[in-house]
Amino acid sequence: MSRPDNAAFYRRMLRIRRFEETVLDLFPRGLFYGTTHTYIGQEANAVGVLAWLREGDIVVSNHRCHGHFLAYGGSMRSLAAELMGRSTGVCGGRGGSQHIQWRDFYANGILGGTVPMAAGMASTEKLKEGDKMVFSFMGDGTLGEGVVYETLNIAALGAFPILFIVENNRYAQSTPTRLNLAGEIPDRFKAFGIPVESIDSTDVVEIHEAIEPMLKYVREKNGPAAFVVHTYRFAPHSKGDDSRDPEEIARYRTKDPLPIQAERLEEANQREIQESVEMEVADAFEQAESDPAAEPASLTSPLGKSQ
Amino acid sequence: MSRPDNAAFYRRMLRIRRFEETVLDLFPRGLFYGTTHTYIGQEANAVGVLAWLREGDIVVSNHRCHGHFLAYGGSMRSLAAELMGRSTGVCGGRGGSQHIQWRDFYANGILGGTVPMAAGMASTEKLKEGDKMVFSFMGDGTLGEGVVYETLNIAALGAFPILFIVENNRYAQSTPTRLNLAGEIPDRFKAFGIPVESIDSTDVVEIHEAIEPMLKYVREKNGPAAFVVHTYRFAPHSKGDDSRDPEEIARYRTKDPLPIQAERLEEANQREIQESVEMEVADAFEQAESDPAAEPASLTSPLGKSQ
Amino acid sequence: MTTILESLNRGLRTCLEESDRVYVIGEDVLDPYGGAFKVTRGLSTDYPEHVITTPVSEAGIVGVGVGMALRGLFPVIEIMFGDFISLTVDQLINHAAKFRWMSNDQVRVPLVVRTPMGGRRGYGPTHSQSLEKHLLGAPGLRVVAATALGDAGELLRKAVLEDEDPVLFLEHKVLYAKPIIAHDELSDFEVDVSDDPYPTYRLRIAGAPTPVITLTAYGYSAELAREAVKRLAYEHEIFSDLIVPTHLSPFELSDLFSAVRQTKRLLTVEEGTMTLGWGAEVIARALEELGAGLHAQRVAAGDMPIPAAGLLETAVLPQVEDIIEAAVALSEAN
Amino acid sequence: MTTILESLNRGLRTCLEESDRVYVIGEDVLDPYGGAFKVTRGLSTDYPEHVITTPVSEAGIVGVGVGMALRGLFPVIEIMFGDFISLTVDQLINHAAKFRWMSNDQVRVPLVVRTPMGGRRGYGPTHSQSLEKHLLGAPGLRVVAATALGDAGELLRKAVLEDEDPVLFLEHKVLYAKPIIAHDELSDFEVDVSDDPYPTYRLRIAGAPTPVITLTAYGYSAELAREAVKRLAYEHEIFSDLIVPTHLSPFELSDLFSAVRQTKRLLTVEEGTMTLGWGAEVIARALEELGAGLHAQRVAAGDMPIPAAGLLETAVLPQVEDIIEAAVALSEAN
Ligand SMILES: Cc1ncc(C[n+]2csc(CCOP(=O)(O)OP(=O)(O)O)c2C)c(N)n1
Ligand SMILES: Cc1ncc(C[n+]2csc(CCOP(=O)(O)OP(=O)(O)O)c2C)c(N)n1
Ligand SMILES: [Mg+2]
Ligand SMILES: [Mg+2]
Repeated sequence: MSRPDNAAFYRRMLRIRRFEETVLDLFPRGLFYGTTHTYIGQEANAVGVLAWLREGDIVVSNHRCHGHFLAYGGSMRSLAAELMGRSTGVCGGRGGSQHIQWRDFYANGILGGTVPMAAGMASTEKLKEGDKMVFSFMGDGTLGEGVVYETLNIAALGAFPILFIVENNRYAQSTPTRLNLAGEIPDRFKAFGIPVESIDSTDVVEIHEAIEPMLKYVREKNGPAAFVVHTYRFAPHSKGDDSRDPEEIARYRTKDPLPIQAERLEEANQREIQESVEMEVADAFEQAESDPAAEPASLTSPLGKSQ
Repeated sequence: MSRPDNAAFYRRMLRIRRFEETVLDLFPRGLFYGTTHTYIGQEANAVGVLAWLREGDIVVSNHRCHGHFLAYGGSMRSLAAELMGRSTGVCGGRGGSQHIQWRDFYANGILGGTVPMAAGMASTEKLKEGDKMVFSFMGDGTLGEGVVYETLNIAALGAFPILFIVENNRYAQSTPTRLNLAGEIPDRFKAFGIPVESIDSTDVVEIHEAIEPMLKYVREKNGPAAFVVHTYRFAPHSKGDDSRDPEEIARYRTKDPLPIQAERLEEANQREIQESVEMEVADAFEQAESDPAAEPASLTSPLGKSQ
Repeated sequence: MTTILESLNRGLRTCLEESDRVYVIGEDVLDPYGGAFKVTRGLSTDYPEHVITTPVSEAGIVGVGVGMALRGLFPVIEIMFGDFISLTVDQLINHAAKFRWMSNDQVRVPLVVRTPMGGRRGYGPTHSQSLEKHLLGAPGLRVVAATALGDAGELLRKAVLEDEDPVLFLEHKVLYAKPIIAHDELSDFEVDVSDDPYPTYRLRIAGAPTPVITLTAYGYSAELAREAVKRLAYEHEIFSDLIVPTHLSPFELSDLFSAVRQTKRLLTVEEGTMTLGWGAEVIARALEELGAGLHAQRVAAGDMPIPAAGLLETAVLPQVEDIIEAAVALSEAN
Repeated sequence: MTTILESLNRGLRTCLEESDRVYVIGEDVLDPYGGAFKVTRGLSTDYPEHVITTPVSEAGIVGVGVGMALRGLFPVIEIMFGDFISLTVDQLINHAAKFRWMSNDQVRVPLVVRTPMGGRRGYGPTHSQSLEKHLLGAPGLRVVAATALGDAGELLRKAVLEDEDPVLFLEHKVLYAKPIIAHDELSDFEVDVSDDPYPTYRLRIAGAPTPVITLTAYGYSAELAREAVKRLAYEHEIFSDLIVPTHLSPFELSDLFSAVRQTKRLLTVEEGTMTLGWGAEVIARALEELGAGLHAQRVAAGDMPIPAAGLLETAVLPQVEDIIEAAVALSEAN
């Protein structure tokens, strides 16, 4: 697969950033339901990793799924519509921010619970003997969940084609990794004989390159591998619940993935991308807002008839 | 604590061996309920490890608990009575073979489920700032359960005084470790920064000595450590369900912990111990058999009154 | 004579024969062991690629099954003892049962989780329970129970090959060794079978007067209830009908309601502990549906764990005598 | 004015003050965050050694709590959302709830697991459920629900300090921000409070004629039911009493039975999905106890997951109007 150019990387990250910022801006207007976990600051991960996606590859995401979804190729409008409870939403308004399913993309709000599912999907690809693989995202905090280790064992034993991507943004909700995580993240994978690569970076190009060996390993050896990105989120865990030291946030803000990537582009090119993304975002939210609300009458029983 | 002498080691192992053999012998008589998991072949573990026990230390066991219980100091008669459903049983006949509670000894038949409980007990000892510790036994197969890893993380973060003892008898029920366990057992602990020592031995003295550094670590550093014993069980998983290669069993039988330890004793001494254990076992089962059956009228509601 | 065990084994074999999308997955399911209760015996020998042994990871393997099912396979997961279903509740409730609906009906989860429930074998508090009550009524999860009155293997085949939704498939340890009962062998009974995919059976003593009380039970408890129906007739001259569903959840009780509309006396029998067991929902629905005038009682296990000792276990679990006693009392209630 | 949230926070504080055996444990419970719903706010500042933040390991931390409780401490575990209780079912059913009984009453497990259930906040299918129905009726596990009608913090204090058995303590997200209602402020109502440690409240419109229908509800649903009782009286001239238990399981319904014996019409209201919800057991017991002549209906969530979109969520969850409609219909049933 040919590597995306710098402009594409920038555009993809900016789409996520501006989508998320708009969500946070609009929240007070009461347009959305519940809460949301934004991806602001982590864009380089989804974009750098998923640039390797091939047609038919599977992405399994989590509560912080907007970035993954947009990097996967999901539509801004249907994501906005989902958050607004419109019938045009990705899941017709049933799922909301954390529960997204579209094509080969799946997310659920139970931390760790999707990881065995991702492995099951990978096993299916292995059984089909195709060349598809699964990208399974999780946060550092999710390494607290036991089912993750059950899955690592099963995936390693079965040599399933799955890449576990740990986005270590150094916090689980309010809790710093230090209080959540004993030992070192890569060792959690090595314990199951799963090869792992780590990077501390917010540079999308670096991330994209660093993951390549693990990706090759998964596709060629048809076995699991892991990739750990040490990163940071700039916005609160969900909204308004930030108890981190503002200075710490400011320090990490200097490593904002967007300016890092922007610098690789001509100013004119940057501006062009910014304007087009601005338009795309505005359109997406505008359209979503004018879409019809999901209708209670559309609610079906959760089970089909037994045949 | 002074090290037990060779005779004591031998006697303790023989008590377990003869208890278990008697259980298997008597099973066809219909004296017992359900099934049983015997410890035959693994006696050196419980005896070698628990020789380090101090008054007030806690032992958390599992489905294969008879050996641990007897090495802990539990009464043969009340264990036999428990298996026979007598009111004098360790748990009045309610628990049966797998569910044993006496003093600071706890077992339950859910694999892995007792491991967080053991850690909670260790945390209690830490909070008390005493010098007590927890011995938590598990099998190789139990390393499949996610809650074990949740516990390793929690115990390491909290620096709880707990020693995890993995008895790798190379099978989980019918399944060889190779099909159950990816990577190496010690790495499962290192992944959480927990120090671990391993030994491949059925020699009770070797085991007893090998564990000493981990034990010291737990008592002094007041943090978790792990000890892996590669061992073998000679009898079926429960009863009658053995699909292992008889040649493999025969090969391991040559490393029977009992003759290894017997060799360290004078023949007369051996014989004396054998006779006294024989008597103890015979008495235990005889008494248990003549004990009154547990009475349905003794069944209480599982909850006390809310005060 | 085919036992339920053989029938289930055959059912799985049929699934493997009929579709290469079927995978039989579980702890210790490979030959020569063939599973703790031998339901999978022989399968890995004949379908080595389709029978997969797993680590001791109940939540993990159900989750893997969810993933396989979402991608078009028909995984059949064995949970070795029903007592361990407790470890899979999150995967069942928050994953398997929700994905279809939550995705706005875009995906399907044709997963089957099979497990043996039940006591009466002295296995003690963590290997004898009937924990299905904790999962009945979970929206999006179907629960089906094998019975001796029909071909358990065929029931399982339907769950695996013809149901596009997740199914918790209940077996009972004591049923395994029992023969499937050909209805013409049930010489004491007239039997009606509904034509639902997961059928409901209606039994009545052949040639008996109109029933005055309706019993309902599933799984092995239906065998106890059947015995009770006979003895009620022959020893007490109390005539009853017995409704045995195989499709437990979502609840669809029209066959039962037809019967109870006649008798107005409903006795539910189950082996799980009583409180919020299956019978609670049956009675609540019957009352909502039929209105005042209904008499009802439940027979179930005592609300406590299941002891290992035989005498104790017998006292805690429902027995034929308990059913007869309750039925006699109910038939006299006014 | 004290909110339920403040009351619960105060309750925990009292526990920490009164006993050094109390440990408050959970994800993100430390200050300044103070827990996802802020129930633990301030506690770690004042009792730093007794408030413990944990990894995201619901099963693990409940298991740790079981161990602490078995060794004489009073652990109070917070599960951040009730939806995640699914991950702790094995620890609750096969460990916490069994140890006392299984050991022949030799040990105690004075563990409290607190968790916020409930929807109406648009959190979607995995953060809005009322999953308690899956645990009600588990032998050996007590379930208690906070209500606005009493001091929630005091209720929690009793569970922590005075109950020697494991308690699942239910809070409702919407209740947090509501004030505790002083009974003299309930000027429309006469209120009776039972003197059980976990009391049952009985409400009636002050000075109204004999009630013709009995409503029962717990937690936040009791607030909806209370509103319905008022509107039924003032708008429909249907007079009812409302029974609000805080002790849900094991079921002890004598106060309810006294009321229903008069009215013979019973309406249960709960926010969980209907099938095998709390109301099923209430109705089954009422019918067993009172015999034929009882009319009953349930109001509960539709048997499906809880959608994120506001309009959809409102449609799925029970509303005051649903209660009124059901009550009117029930009052006319014959
Ligand atoms: C099983 C489960 N437990 C707890 C939560 C509540 N929760 C949502 S996000 C979060 C922190 C997750 O941390 P991490 O995995 O590092 O992801 P991040 O939010 O940092 O992206 C928690 C505890 C949940 N959604 N699911
Ligand atoms: C949660 C759970 N899953 C499965 C079982 C059934 N089971 C009992 S023993 C056993 C194998 C255990 O293997 P291991 O941990 O190696 O211990 P060993 O029997 O070899 O001593 C299994 C699968 C169980 N008791 N609990
Ligand atoms: Mg994080
Ligand atoms: Mg083993």
